[in-house]
Amino acid sequence: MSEKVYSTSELMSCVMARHLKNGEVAVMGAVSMIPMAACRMAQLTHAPNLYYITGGSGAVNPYLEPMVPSSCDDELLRSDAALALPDVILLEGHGKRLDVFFGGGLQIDKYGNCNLICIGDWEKPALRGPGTVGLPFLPRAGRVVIYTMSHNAKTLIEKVDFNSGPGFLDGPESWSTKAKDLPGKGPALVVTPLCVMDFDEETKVMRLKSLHPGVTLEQVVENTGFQLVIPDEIPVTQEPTSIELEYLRKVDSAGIVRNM
Amino acid sequence: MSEKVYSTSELMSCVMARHLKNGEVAVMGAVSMIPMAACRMAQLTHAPNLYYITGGSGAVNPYLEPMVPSSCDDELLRSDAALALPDVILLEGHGKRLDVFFGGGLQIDKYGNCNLICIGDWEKPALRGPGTVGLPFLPRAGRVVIYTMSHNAKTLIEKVDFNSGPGFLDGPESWSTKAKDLPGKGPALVVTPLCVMDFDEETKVMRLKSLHPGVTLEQVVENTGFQLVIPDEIPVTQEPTSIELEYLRKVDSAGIVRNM
Amino acid sequence: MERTSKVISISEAIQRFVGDTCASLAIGGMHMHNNPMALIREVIRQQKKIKRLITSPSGSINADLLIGSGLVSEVLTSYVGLEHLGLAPNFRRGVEKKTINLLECDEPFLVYGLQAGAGGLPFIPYPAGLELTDIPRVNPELYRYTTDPYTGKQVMTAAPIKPEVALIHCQEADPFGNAIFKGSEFTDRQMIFAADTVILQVEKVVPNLAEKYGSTKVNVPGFLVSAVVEAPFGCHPTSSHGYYTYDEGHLKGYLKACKDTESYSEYFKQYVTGIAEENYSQQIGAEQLEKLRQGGGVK
Amino acid sequence: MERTSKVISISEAIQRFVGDTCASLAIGGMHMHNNPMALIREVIRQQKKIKRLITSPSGSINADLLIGSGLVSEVLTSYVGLEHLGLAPNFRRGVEKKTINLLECDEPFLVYGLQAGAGGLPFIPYPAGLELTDIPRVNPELYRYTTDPYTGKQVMTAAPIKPEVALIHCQEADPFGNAIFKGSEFTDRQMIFAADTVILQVEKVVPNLAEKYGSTKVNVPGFLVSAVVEAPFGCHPTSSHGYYTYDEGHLKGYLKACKDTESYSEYFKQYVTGIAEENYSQQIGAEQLEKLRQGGGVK
Repeated sequence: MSEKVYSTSELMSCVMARHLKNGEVAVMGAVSMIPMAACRMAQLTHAPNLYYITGGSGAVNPYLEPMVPSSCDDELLRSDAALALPDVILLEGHGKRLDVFFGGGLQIDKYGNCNLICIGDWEKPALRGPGTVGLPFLPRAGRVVIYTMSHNAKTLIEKVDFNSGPGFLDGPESWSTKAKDLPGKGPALVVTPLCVMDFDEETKVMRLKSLHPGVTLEQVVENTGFQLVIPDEIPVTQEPTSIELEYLRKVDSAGIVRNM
Repeated sequence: MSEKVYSTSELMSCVMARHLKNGEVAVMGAVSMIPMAACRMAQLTHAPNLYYITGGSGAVNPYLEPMVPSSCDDELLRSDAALALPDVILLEGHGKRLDVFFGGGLQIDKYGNCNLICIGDWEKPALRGPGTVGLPFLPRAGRVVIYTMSHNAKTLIEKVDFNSGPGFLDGPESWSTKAKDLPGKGPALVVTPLCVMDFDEETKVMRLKSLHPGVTLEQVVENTGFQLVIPDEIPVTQEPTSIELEYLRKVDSAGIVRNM
Repeated sequence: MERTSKVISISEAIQRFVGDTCASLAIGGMHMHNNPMALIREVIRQQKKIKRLITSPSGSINADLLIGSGLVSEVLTSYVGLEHLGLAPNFRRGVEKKTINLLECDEPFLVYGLQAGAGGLPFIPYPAGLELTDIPRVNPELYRYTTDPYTGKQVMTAAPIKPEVALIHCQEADPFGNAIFKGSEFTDRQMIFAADTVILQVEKVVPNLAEKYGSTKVNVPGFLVSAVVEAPFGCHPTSSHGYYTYDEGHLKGYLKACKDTESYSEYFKQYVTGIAEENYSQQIGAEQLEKLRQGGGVK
Repeated sequence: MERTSKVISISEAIQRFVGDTCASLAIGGMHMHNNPMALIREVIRQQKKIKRLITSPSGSINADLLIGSGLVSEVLTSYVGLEHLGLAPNFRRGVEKKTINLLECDEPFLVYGLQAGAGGLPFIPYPAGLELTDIPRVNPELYRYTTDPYTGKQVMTAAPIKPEVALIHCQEADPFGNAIFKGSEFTDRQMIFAADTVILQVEKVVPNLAEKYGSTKVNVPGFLVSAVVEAPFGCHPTSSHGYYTYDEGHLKGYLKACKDTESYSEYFKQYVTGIAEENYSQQIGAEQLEKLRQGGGVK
């Protein structure tokens, strides 16, 4: 294996950027450096009409370069427009405004449910998390892109201890019962430092989509706390192209994503 | 009777201004030149800490001089602050933000209910009015100051054909039943070209408070479509002082109020 | 790749984004200010039928002209009038003669309803006391009641409002639909957030809008806007906050013209159906427009 | 007569407007931005007990410091953390060890609740789908259900939030409390509209604020504000949008200090209880503050 000219977090940014379509609207919350960079990069490459809103700042299409880590930074207000937070909440509640919602959690389960609340019982948590902020809107977002920097069997688990960001709930049956009239189509993509995953159409269980260069299937299986759907053919995640890297580094000149 | 050095509408403005206390917050809607001038004048004389909001413009404390007729004019935005209309609606709904709400109507009845909707039956109106806008908030305003340029028996009537701005409803009993938990104290003052009125504490019926200079009791009784409460002593409305007139004309240099 | 401009001509905007029968059309502006008259006149020229017209809490000539055109079936409004200039003649006639169906409401209904429509909320419950008017009685379809789960009391509710199309005037927009209100927003921004499709008319398309004003002043995000139409003086005879004041003489002339069918159809021919929107300014005259531009505050 | 200035000293503001036991205290700012730290430190110095602390949708050191002071009984919040810098140690410990009572909620609960509190609305019903989390299960007092009178469906509701006192940072205010947010408003303006009493800390009192920025930028009306306190760099170690960026080194130091009781009480002595607020800037040092002023965007 040759020395990589990009970091894993940069690869993750590229994967997310490719997932975004021209003309879509995306939104993200706290600690979203990778999705932020992905959105801006997508704008500069294949999706010039993409819109994105960076969380609590209310900034619409921040110019980013150079990007900053905090989702509420005033640097983000160098942007096309800026909304007061209650207006962002209107957009999130509407159900047809946002195509992509970036989510994550302390725990993410096989149905794509996310947990930002606690590990263990809520009454007596082994670990108290920060809280869920806007994740409950997930069932009203066009589709959900989940990401985590911790691909391990404690993070990717069978069932979240606390559901604070609904994915496919308890699976196909509960999803089709409880979410049938909702605008959201559920989780669509999961991006980790090891691989890319999507969801099996029938079982709604997370499915391996591609392995990052140099990562083995065994590594992924070992580090995943539930039984992933493994397709017959598993491609390798496409490496960042030189154009992608050029734009990503233009956006992330400070190396915030690169060095995560 | 000597030639008056002020117009009736100027006198009305002075009466309203005197009613406003230092530190209060007042709000008004469309066609509110007289209350607007009253508020600004009050600020310049005895009530420098008065706040007032001019309807749809959302302007807080417009400097006015020179004033303009429309309640939504951009001239009003030469002001201390300006709110989006939905914020004004929050203030009106809150119940403890606004001390004085200026109201009026095509019809005003003896209990101070106002009607901006129609004369006659709603289904087949003899006259269709413009609509009620924000008058339904009256029961949540600290107190209501009603004014009209038409003191006649068609405007001041026994019972409004349509209640679109609640006063004391059907009188003391219905008021104490239906409004007992509401923040508003109901109508407090009525100012017309002929006189000033308030409301009898017991019966909640409109009561003559003072006659404008040169106006007789008979004139008022004749031009009022219900039986007013007439107290034993009826003072004459105090004429504008020279200081009041000086400030009123500073505010209304274009003579908009003066020539109404 | 390049960003796609949303700037198109006024006739194309109405053709493409307003159906021949529009289920519900919200029109921005309040009293004689910020009325999107250029778009409204074009709707009339193209004879788009409007099943339900939705005004701001205070509609003006924007609603009255549309009603006068005979294209409107019903109106959801809390006021249509010309403020200190008098009643709105076509609205008044339409309601009195029952040629239009009136959905009577109050100002908070429109504000709450648009808020609910914008935010996916099922309804908004009213503060106590607003149920004391006679309005809910004449509009039982839209005014309803439910239980406050915290007190057990009955509360009145406003239904969500989700206009199919909103016609809105902003002073300036960038080519991608990000836009500003220089002066008051009224309920126009709420209409933008609640509507399925938004057509903006602006005085001016400004490429670097956020740089000019700061992004926090640019509070209309472009993704909510389907088309941007540049229409200088497009609010005439109403004002455009920060650009020009309203034309009181013209408005009085309009009120006079509404007194009989003949003079009204003359007004229509002269300012609406008889000319293309591009020629409207000319019809008013450069000198008069310049005079209006001198008026108005907050430049 | 002259208008009465609302500008008073920080100690007087907290003395006069925060009771010895405050039923509910809302604190502005989101993540490491616009936290009204000067006011919060003074609340701690004056040992005001807080029955219920209410954060923005993303509380930060503002909440964590108060919780760490031991003055807080319960917290209504959807997040307390230090974003990319890590978890909030005192919040985490307080919840894990049950020294504080947690009213778990989500971001929309806070936004809807403040909206309801500000507007006299009895509650706000949620859009469908948000009842699918486990949150309503652990907070049945505040999350309830009622009937949508338009569809007959059950809908979840957010209770109104009416803080007794709100501590808010604005960049600038005039002496009468009219104020601006130079950058993001977060939910601070909603807190101002919902609270019974508002204490503003500002970087600067500016006599002719509306002239400087235009009145539409001045969207905090003075009559909602009880006191204005001038506290330059009063958000430190968080940012003040448009004035200075946050102090990452200091925040990391805080996190480290929270690891044991001794170093935390040392932090407390050094920056909070051991000094008057007037001496805080000096404690940080002019050079460091100047460096932070150089950072941050949108000047």
